[in-house]
Amino acid sequence: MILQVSGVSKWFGGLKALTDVTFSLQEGQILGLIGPNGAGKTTLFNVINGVYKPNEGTVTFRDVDITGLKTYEIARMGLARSHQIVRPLNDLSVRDNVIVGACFGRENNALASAGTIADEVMEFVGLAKRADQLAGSLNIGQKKRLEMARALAARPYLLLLDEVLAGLNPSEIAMMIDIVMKIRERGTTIIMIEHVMQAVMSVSDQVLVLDFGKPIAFGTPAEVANDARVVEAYLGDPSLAAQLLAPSSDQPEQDD
Amino acid sequence: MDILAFLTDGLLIGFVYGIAAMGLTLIWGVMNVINLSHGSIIALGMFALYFLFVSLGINPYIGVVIVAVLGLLLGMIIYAVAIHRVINAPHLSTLLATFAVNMIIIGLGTTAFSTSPRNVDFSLGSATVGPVTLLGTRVVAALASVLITAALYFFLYRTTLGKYVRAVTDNRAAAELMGIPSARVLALSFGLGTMLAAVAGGLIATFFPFTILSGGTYELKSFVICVLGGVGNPLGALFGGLILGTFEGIIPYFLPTSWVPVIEFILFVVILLVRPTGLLGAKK
Amino acid sequence: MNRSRQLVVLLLLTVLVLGLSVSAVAAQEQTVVIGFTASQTGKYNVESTRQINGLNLWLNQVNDAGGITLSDGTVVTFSTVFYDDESNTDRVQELYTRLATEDNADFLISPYSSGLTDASAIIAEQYGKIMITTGAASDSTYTKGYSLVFQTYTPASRYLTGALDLLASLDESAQRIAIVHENDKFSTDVSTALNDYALELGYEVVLFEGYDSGATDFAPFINKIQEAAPDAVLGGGHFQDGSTFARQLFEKTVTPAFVALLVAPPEPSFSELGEAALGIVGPSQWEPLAQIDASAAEAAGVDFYGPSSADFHDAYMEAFGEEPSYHAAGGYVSGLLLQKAIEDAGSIDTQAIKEQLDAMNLLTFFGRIQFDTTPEAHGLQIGHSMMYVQWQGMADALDKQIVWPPEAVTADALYPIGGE
Amino acid sequence: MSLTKLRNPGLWITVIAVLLLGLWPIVTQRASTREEIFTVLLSVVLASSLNILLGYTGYVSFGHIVFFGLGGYVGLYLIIVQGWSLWPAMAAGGLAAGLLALLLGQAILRLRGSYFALATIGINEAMRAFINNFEPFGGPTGLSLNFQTYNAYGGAANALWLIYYIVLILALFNIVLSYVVKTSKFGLGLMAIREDEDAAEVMGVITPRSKTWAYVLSAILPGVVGVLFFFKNGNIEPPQAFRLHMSIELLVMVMLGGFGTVFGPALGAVGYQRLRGLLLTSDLFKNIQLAVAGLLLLLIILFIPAGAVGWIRRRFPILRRYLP
Repeated sequence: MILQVSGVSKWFGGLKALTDVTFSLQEGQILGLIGPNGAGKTTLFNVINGVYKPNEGTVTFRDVDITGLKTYEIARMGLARSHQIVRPLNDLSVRDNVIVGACFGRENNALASAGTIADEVMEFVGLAKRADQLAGSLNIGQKKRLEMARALAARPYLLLLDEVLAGLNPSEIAMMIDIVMKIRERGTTIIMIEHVMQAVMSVSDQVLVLDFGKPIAFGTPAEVANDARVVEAYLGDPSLAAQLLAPSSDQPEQDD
Repeated sequence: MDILAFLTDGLLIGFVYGIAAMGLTLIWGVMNVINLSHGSIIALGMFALYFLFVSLGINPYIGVVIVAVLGLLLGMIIYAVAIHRVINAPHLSTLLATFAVNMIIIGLGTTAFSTSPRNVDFSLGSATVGPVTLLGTRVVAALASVLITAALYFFLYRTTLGKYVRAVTDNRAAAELMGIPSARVLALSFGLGTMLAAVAGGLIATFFPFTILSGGTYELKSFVICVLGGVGNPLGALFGGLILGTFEGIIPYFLPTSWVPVIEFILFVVILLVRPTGLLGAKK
Repeated sequence: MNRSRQLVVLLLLTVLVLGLSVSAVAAQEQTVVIGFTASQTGKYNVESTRQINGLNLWLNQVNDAGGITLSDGTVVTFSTVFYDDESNTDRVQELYTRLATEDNADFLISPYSSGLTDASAIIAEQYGKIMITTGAASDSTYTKGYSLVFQTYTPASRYLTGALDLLASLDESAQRIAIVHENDKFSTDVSTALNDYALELGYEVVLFEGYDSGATDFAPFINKIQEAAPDAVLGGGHFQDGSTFARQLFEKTVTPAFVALLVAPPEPSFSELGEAALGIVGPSQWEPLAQIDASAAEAAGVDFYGPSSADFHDAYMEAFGEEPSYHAAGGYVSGLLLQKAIEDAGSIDTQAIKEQLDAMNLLTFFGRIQFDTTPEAHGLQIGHSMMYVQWQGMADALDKQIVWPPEAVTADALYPIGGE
Repeated sequence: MSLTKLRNPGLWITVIAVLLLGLWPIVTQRASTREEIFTVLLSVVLASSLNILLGYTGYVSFGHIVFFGLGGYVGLYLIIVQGWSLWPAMAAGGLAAGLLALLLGQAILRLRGSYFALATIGINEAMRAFINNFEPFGGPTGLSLNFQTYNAYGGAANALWLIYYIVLILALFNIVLSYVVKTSKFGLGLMAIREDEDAAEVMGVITPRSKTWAYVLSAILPGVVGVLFFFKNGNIEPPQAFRLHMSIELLVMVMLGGFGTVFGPALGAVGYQRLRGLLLTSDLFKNIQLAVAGLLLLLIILFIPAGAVGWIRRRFPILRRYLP
């Protein structure tokens, strides 16, 4: 068990953002985290990686209770994430951005070895050509890949991906999904928040559905898609519900 | 020993400190700019009043009104020339831009007025109540401060322009989307801030001597008050001023007066650390 | 061709003749450069400007009189080089080094204020230049092992002690005194020495506190004075704070029987305070009223040198259109002492002049001048002493009178301030 | 820290430029030049130090001069009252400044942006007011040195040269230090904090620790040169030791040259001090030098906010390698 979230609740003032969220995740799997806007998905990420301290419940990462630890402590234990709204270190080069990930992550690399890792990771996500450019000058798709590259360079055990596909064009989405699959092949566990349903249903081993901060379904994509409560939750958005209900193919079509 | 005398002196001066700080806090709150030319504008207010009184023989309290208008105009000019271009830049830029304005004002002021002290020789006499001696000029300045605060609140809450200012304070981007001309509102807000600074300077000039360098002290006090009262909270500034004034009045009762700034500034840092929104909460 | 050659020859000849005549004159004339910094900006602007005015007046007078003839027949005249020190010590050393090396100043005059002088004195010592200090009263500058720095002012330790003597002569029953002073080097030195002297005389010091430089609100101190109810209040600092202090004492109707403040009261503009200035005593390095001239020197058994008080006063009035303050007199006398030493030495050699200054014991319009020559406090002024002035008369027609020491008194002291 | 990194030409250009500047008075043996360059080198040390906090880490300290003043006080106290020699006193001054930064850092580095800037002003003012009341340091009268103290260093003339050499060495050291920090993993962490502190934390940068060490590192040398400056000056008083204006001048220098770069603060310090010296001694500008300096600053902020070196780096990316 790489991650165990048990009974986590988080509220801001009177607003309850997460209510009694419990789930666990096996090593090497991809967990899809879905739910309508404002369902508390990003808040859950923030609780897992220590940005917020939960009001109730615990988070256990690789058999260590990390509840209430600082984000950098958690990062150093091998948990990396990307942000929904990209946060490039604008005035640093792309390469330096990735080196930061490699330097301060789990392996605590020295600069030189971090450089090697960075080159490799940039190649992997297709940013090698842009290595010396300032991160601030990248376009949105490249910035998303940079987010991913930084997280990867940390060589995490667990990777939290927050809407890495949002705002990308179809070919970029295909490229990104390919990258996600490759990461999984290397044995890294992934939790991904995603609104592009087809993608998330196709790559995930398990799916957790949040609605108003409450987990309403947990299971394989197929199970979740047939869950009555999920359909209800997405009822406000019929097209989305239809997408969910549609039988998904076993393998992702994109094989670029 | 009668602590009452210490207390009233502190409170009366506290009102004026409050007005000075209100100018700083307004600018800070509306546009997230810490105006380092605040002190020099206070000093300009002092000089403006001085010349109105000495050269033109205008009554100081009518003079303050004229100073207010001049302060408003000056602020809007400063905003247009020095601030607008860097309003969205990192805060260091606006800090240094306003500091540059400060240097220019002090440099020109020193050349024009030298640094010899000036005095507005004006007295309203004093009244003694028990152990307390109240000076006329200070009582009037305190009353004026209350009036000014009331006027500012009337402006902010009862006029369209004031509502624009508050809207820009809350969320500049949203205000712009709603068609509020944010550049003009920002210029106006900066002008209001400098107007308050200049008015405070004018009021201070009616009872304290000053030079072109005198503003620095009040600027530092204004920082402390802003943080005490909560950034961007004008009423908080007035209360912060009263609190600071009270401290300045009371501490000497117990300790050598030279410990006042030590306690003031330590308190300032501690509040920043413990309650950065101020004792009365930040804007709104 | 021919014509141009002629021209060239003519030109060369002219240059040669001119050059010869210039060098012939130069053998007999020499310009001595006096270097100093002035506070043209910053908080000492007023005092410094007067000091420099005084110095310039001396310089113009001596130059107009044809300079000084040395023993070898050379006639020296004076010129000045100066920079703005902005009233802070940051650049003082850099500027004085520049004066001593780049500008080849032969003699140095101190900046205004003890703090700046302290910083510049090191440079003077280091480059072996004589420095006459004026406007710098702190004793500590002269207890640092310098040998070329000479003080014109009465040192801080004797600044206010005379005021206590005056008080004792006025009222034997006065017992309780309050000392409230500016927290800077000079005022603190003065007040500490005053405190010691007061205790020695058996006074009870009921309040001894400092206020920050630049203070404008004296309410806390005045409240404390009211509580402590002393017979006398002494202290102050510089002009602005001192006059404000006096004004606020008056406004708050707190009137101790005796008030003596530093620096501010002797200034002519102190009278602008009107009734608030009435009765305030202040120590002065020099007063135009004190008729110090050759006859006074005869009485004291020393030589008199330079113009009389009245002559200086009139010349200054004419040159600058304002009453000379003691800062102006200090500036003038700093040059005058240099002149005297050069005349006596008959040369401008530093060592010779140092010896003359060490041996100097004379009376000028500024007062008695004699320097300490012990290694512990070399250059400290031990001849000169303070006068104490008091503003008297009616609120709209105030007069500054000398009330102490007895030999210089021009009017009896008003005591207590509020009247009998 | 690999040695190959020290082969960066930009570093050596900077070092050689400062070295040449520093050697100039030594070659000409002119004391007045030495005094001018001393002021410049002092500013180089202070501005470069501030740059570690301001330029690399992105924390705007308005009260950085507190370290200079405190160092000066501690050093002079040890020399005058305790009879220490200059060398250990310098070390003690640096140590005191570093310790203060360590203690303060734990607390005030939690504040961000303007709040941090204000806290640093508050600390400087509190420290000045405190020293004013602190009798061991002489209270308002401060401390002053006996002229004879210089005899231990070969007399005043020699002592001033000695102090000059030390400041020159410190300035060079500081530039190398700036460079080493900038190209180190620690420096990378700092720059990540500057760009986005939260993102840096998520990537595992231990921000409180990094920031505190950056603060300490930026405080030590100002403490050391504080001792030198006031030892040379002969006396120290609270208003001179903790002059807020000087803090802000340092910010101006860093901005002028280009913040976050190695060469920038040094260039800014040289430029600013030379300019001020020029204005102060020029007949035309003497009276309005402050206003002219202010106007120049304003123009720079408005039109080349990245500073000279920053502007070049942005304009000619190719030069980025050579202008670290």
